[in-house]
Amino acid sequence: MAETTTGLPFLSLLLWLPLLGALLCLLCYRSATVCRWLTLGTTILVLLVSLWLAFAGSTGEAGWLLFEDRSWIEPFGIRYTLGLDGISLLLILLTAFLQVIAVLISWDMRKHPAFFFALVLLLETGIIGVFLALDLVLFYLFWELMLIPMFFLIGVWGHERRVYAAVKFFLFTLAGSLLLLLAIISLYLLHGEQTGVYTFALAALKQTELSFGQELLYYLCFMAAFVVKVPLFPFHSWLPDAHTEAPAAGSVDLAGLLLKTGVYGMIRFAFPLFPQATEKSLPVLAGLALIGLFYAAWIAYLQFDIKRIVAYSSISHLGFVILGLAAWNQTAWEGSLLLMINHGVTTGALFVMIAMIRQRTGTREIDKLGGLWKTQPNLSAFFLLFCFASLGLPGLANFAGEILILVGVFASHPVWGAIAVGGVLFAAAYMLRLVQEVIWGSSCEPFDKSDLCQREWLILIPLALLVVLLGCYPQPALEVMRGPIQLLLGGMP
Amino acid sequence: MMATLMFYLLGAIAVIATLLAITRNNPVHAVIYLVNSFFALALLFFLLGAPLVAAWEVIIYAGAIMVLFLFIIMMLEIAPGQEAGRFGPNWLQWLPILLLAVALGACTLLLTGLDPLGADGVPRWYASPRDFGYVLFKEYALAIEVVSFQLLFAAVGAFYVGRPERKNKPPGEKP
Amino acid sequence: MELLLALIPLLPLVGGVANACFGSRLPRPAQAMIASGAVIGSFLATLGCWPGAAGDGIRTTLFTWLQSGSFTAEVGLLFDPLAALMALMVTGVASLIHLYAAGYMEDDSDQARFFALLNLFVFAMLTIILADNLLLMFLGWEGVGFCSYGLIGFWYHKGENASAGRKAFIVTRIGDLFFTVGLLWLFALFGTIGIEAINARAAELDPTTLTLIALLLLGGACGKSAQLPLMSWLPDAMAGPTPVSALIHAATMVTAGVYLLCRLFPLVSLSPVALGTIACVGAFTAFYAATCALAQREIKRVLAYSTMSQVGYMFLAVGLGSVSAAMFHLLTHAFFKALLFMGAGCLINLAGHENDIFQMGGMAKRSKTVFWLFLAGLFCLAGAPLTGGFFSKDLILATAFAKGELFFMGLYALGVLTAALTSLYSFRLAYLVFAGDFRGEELPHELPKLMLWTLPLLALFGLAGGLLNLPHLFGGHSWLTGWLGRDGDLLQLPLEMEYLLLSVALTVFLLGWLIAHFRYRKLRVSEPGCLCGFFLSGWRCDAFFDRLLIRPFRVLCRFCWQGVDTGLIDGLLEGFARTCLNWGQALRFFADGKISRYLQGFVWGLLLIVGWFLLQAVR
Amino acid sequence: MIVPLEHVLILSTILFLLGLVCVLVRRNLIMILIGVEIMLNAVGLLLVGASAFWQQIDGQVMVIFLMAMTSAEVSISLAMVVYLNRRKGTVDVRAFDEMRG
Amino acid sequence: MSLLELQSLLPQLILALGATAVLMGGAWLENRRVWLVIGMLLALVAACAAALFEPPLVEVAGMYGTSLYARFCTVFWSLCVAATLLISCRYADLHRFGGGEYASLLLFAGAGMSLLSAATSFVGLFIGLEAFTLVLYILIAFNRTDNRGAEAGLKYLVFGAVATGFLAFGIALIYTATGSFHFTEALAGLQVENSLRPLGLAGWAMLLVAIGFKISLVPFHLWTPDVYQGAPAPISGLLATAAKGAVLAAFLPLLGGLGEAGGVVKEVLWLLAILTMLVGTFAALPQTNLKRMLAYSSVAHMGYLLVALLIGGAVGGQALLFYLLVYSLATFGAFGVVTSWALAEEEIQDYAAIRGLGYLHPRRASALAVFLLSLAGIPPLAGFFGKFGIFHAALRSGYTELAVIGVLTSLISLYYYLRPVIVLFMQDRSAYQLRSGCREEYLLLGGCVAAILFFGVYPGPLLELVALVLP
Repeated sequence: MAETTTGLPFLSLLLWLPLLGALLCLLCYRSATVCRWLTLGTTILVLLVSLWLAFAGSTGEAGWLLFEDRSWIEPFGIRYTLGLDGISLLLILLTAFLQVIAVLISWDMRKHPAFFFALVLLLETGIIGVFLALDLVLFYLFWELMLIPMFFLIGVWGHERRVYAAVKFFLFTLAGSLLLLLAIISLYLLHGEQTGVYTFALAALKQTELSFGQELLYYLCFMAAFVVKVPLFPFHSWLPDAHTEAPAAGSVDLAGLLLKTGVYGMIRFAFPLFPQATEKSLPVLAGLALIGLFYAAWIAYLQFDIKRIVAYSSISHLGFVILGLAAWNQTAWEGSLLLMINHGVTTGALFVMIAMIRQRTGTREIDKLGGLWKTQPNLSAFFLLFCFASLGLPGLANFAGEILILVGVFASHPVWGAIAVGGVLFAAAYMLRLVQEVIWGSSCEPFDKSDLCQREWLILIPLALLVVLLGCYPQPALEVMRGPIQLLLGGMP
Repeated sequence: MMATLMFYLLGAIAVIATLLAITRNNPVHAVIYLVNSFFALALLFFLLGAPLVAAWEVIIYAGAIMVLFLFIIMMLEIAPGQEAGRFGPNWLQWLPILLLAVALGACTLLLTGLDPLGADGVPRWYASPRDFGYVLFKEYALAIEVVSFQLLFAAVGAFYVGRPERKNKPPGEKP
Repeated sequence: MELLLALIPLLPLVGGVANACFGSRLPRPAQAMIASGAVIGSFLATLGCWPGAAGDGIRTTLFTWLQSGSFTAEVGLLFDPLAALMALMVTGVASLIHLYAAGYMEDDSDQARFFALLNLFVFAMLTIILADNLLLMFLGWEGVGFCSYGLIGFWYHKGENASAGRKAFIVTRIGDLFFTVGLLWLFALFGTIGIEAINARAAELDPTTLTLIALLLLGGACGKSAQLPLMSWLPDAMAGPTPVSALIHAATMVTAGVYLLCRLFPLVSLSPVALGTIACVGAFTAFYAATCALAQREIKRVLAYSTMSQVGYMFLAVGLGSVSAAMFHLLTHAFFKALLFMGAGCLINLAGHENDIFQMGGMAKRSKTVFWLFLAGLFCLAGAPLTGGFFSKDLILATAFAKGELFFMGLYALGVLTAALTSLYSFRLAYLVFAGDFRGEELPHELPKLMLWTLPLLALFGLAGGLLNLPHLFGGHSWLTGWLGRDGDLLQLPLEMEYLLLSVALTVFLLGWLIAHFRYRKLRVSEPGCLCGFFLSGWRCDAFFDRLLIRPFRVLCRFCWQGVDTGLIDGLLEGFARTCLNWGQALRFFADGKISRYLQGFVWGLLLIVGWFLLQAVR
Repeated sequence: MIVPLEHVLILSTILFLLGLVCVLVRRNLIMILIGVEIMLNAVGLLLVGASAFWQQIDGQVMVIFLMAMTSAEVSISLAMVVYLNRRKGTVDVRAFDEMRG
Repeated sequence: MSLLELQSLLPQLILALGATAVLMGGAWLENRRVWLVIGMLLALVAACAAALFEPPLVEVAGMYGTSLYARFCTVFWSLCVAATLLISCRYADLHRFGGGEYASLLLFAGAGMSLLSAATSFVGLFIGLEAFTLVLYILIAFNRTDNRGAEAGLKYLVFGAVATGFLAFGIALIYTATGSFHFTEALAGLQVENSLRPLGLAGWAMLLVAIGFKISLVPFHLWTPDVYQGAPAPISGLLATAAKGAVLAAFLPLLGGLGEAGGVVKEVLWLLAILTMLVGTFAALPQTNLKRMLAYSSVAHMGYLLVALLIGGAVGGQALLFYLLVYSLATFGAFGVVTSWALAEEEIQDYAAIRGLGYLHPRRASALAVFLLSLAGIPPLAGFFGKFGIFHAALRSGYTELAVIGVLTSLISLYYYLRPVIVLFMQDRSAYQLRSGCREEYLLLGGCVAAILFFGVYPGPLLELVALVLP
């Protein structure tokens, strides 16, 4: 392959900026303030760069806005290949944005701040890498790179059962990804034997001829990794613990970003590489998605830990997303991706708010909370907004995605669609319970009566604006992802 | 013919002596029996055409090593019978040995069954000390160097380990 | 004109957002002024647009909301006669209620939130009315749900208020599910969600599909309009402030269902089955609610059930295929029910925040004006001759009668019976509240003037509402029917028939009055009998639903959570982990530090290898 | 010929096994070391026999190295025995199971 | 014994003679630090000599080869010895090691290892192996201030002696079968048509037992945890890395030479590999002692290496050597951390003792975390590409089952690698006070971390080098 790099290596810049910031953080670990500002600066810089890409990116070869390809590990034929298209662009924008929020929400981190911020930045590199990588090994590298920082974030800065949650998270996700590794290698070997060219490049591996049996096998191995990360119904059990025990920033990143990497992996790698297997598996996928959609909602309805409620709600929402993918048509896919973005924003916002509430009341127990509106009207108002966004009130973020998914699903599989509609009801059930127990009802006398401080306004206003904007005018996002989705869907069932 | 007879005789002696040696309760007796078996072995070596090796067997093993053992036993004054239940409490530890014996027996039977060597067994053959020395110092000079180094460092180690504890030195202080 | 049209919904939106964001920083009068100003503004805008409404109306498209593949949802407004009529009513009543509320909420700490929600509600309601496609309509549909949620639970300190709001939202949302499915199905069939397009092409569908879709829409309508079986939220919704009850749960939101059915009438009307169902639902709800109203003790609950019952009439009308009758009753009902609620608000104030009618009585002495105004409302409700309520209700019954078939005769009979009950409970209310002398001990709170000024207007509309659609019999020329362009709804009944129906209505009205007069002229406090208790608890529906749905649901949830999630899945994983650890522990046993055991390990290994080789050699 | 090679083989195997038995069943450190010596001698016997069989000298040379190696080893082992005895006051290997698990 | 031969063995000569010199010198001048440093320099010199000096002969005395491969190994072991000496600087002071003896013994061990991995005949192999095994007996018991050292020494001694017996017997049998010690002819003993094949097989069985002991394969591994726990930490490091590596490196060409005939041996190795991976992993799970855990983990890793060993050929060899390198880096680093934590009276090994000390000693703790995660094979650390290479080789040559088992075990292994990290960073402080590290230790640990990170993101050159030196 030729060294095709369009102009400056903006992708590498985007990718390695956070890492640089992390190193700097570690260097000046003595002063927390410096680390804070350094991290904030880095994340904002990343956000700016990605915004710049959003506007400057021009469709280059094979529908990539930007593309980088360098030789890396010759003996194995592993290359350093990055590519940016509409989908990854959106997800990266989301990443950059949420990272800024994550930094702000953990602004006054007392416990080992340098370490903390460095990890947050490292995580950002990992996630962006996943969204950019087009060489399977490179992808796998970043895929795993996400684990370590998250493990530490949960394990060190988490709440009561943090260690259990951290280990569970690590083992679960690794279990999936090791199978992925095996599949990658054997696919590579197979392709090598067929063509004599040993490479991990996605574009090349797509050309491999596979018998249906092989396809299915590899497909399952690939999905093992992605399905755990998403998480789809029976493989979700790490998520509630991880979300619940993680610190605010951790939860935001987990819910907002890590889950998305799973879906991204499916649509970028698993589906294109193994079309036949995908086609056969769609009903199963849809079935699991549907089950998860209701199952998680039902469980959420009974939880006592408000963080757990939100955690299960995101399982439910991801069920929606997967259902949309399984419907396999333009509208549904656009809906799914949109819902991914929206879910990232709303759920992230909810976790942020829960952190603020916990700061004031010192508890996440739903029984101990209540009547926050009396003491913190502004905070409660935002909470109300995000909760209703999350339960899919039209005009707010999630609805736009959900309705598109439903339309798409209904078009191809009316029954699935009709069933899925029911999920919305249960979403209302648990979300309203959450709202009721937290901000309405008799007051729980928080020890800290202060309403939002400036920093918190700074965090919440962008989130709220984004929620409304994505709900009322998601067109730009949809148009950006349209082309790539057509490419991905093209020539498939 | 004579030699063959000798071979079996000496073999029997060696085996019996060894058997006695390993069953003795008192290490001293064991060593004595072992010396016997080594003498028998030495003769076997001679029989198989290795006079020099035979000599060294006597000198090094029977002479040096066994005496060293004896010396240590004396020095540590290890009383006989100190070793209670010397054959171990459980038959389990015999099981693998028996099985192993069976297995190796099977190997050799197999071998004899195949009888790859047929008529020509161990021939009458004699390595004169000269040839021996020639080969040793021509081809294996390097090995000898290494082995000599080895002996040196073994000596050092033995000295270091065996040397009594240096008292009246607080830890961490440089000598 | 388009701009003006756009202003109709936008003004309340702006007002609401303004109040929501900055309200708490503004002086109290300013909050009220913003809110009322916004609504009055949109009322004027509606008036301004009115001329354009005639014929097939005016339409405008603001921007594209969602577009993906063939699915397009634009933010487009359609201002045709039906919409115009509804919009005018909503904005008008809403303006009055806003003024009233300005007085009512004078001394509430959280006024800004109230007005913000109220304005947003008006916006959402207008969106329902003006939307030119179903998705936008759905936005309004859910929007009103949200606002009413917020407003019912406005006084959130009492937990039950908040849970009443939650109940309202969830129950209505059950209806919304049907609506959503219907919407999706319609799109799947037509490839568009534009209301006009759907109406135009409805005829293409085969009857079964049509019926199913119509029933789905009915489901949606039932949810919002509190018809059987989704009615149980409305009585509880009275926990909200009175203006809210007046605006949302009397005049506007509950009629959204009727409006939906009228909007898609061309589609619905193609399926006789669906029409029949609608009619039945309406009639039975009307009857059910009337019986419940008989036994209620709280003034607002009485009114709530009466609302339910009146909306039932409207459904009946739709089911009978007479949109104009439905709309006619809708309008008159809106006026007098708003009047009643606001009057009730005044009464409650006068009675010192006491809303149990058995604790009231003799309120006439406390305020004559309120007495007369409220009485006017009650007369309309009871269908006293020549009041608006009389004409509209009579039109519906007549339509049913005119159908002539047995089925419709039955409905007619039910309707008449309900009418009797209606007048009965109306006058029960009147006597209990006004007759005799005050039974409670609280002193009256004085009424803010603003609250009183608004009532007479409504009373006027309520009483004179009949003029809107005065039948020929009374020398009218059914203006409303004409305006809606539904001359098909005009009845061709022989004159003596008309007189017969009139007399029936009259007798029914008088009958109810008389019974009430003798039963309730002076209160005989008696333990409510079992029947009474049955009615009081709304036929025990809540308990029934609780047993039938809610408890099983909780059990299901608990099973999923503790049975499957923690029990099965986590159990399996922990089991696996523990097994691994146990194996590790078992292996420790071999490494017990004893040299002899280690040596045995050696020998076993040797055996393994030798044995294997032996096998190989033998082969 | 003197004897078939198998017989040398068998003899040395027997001796080797005897040594192994000694190592396995005895608890006395010194006896264990003696067992090792027996094993090594068995090896020596086999080597000598083999070198006679192939009529090469290499085998015998190997025996010499074996002896040298053994003596080195023995010197260290015995030093170790002394050292251990000094520390624990016994040469019973069962006494040395401080570390386990 | 010509001059050329001596030239060809220059590195080994430097090591051995240097060892003697240091020994002599140590007798006169009792300054510990000096001799350690000198020893280190000598080892480095030897490494340079091996790397740069082109030996005139291909094979010396029919016993030792001087191929690129042998030289590469020599460099590697010499560096290991140098590292051991470097990390021991403080440790030796604390435990009052005799500097001269210590350095000289280590140097000679290095010489032995390089001879072993250069051996081309069984005599050479035997002598080389015994050379450094003998030295290790002493080094393990070198710390004369605690009983555990003595016990460890005893255990290693007994098993070493027995293993020697087996090795010798195996060699003898093979010699009987083939009449030659030289690999090329000796390997003929396994040819199927050879009527003495059973003898050869028996010989190989004995050999495998000996190897099994040296690189602690299951079921010959039981001594490993005890010895590693009792030995001085630096020596444990050497045992776990170079001592095993040398044996593996010696047997790689040997097995390669077997070719077709090695089928049977490979089947056994297959069995042993599975056993070793599983048992090593599971046994490590419940450990609460850092050194024991590392010992069992090294057992498991030997399993992975065995997979590569039995695959053999270019692919397997490349995977083996690369894995060996990164594994050695990580393991040695881990033991290095233990070394630098050690107090005068005891080494800090129990998890209970290091609870929450991660923030007190951030540099060494995070270094340990890096080493452990690298051993677990988490990218972007070198361990990942090591495992990657092994799995790649396994799948490529059709040993799918081994790859799968490897994946499973490395998943389970993650748990016990994470435990120390958790203990260090995620629990509250224990009462212990660790020793603060010294310059040399930081130098070494830093070096290991840097190397692991570098090879983790850019393993290309190393892979190419390894492919280059393969026999």
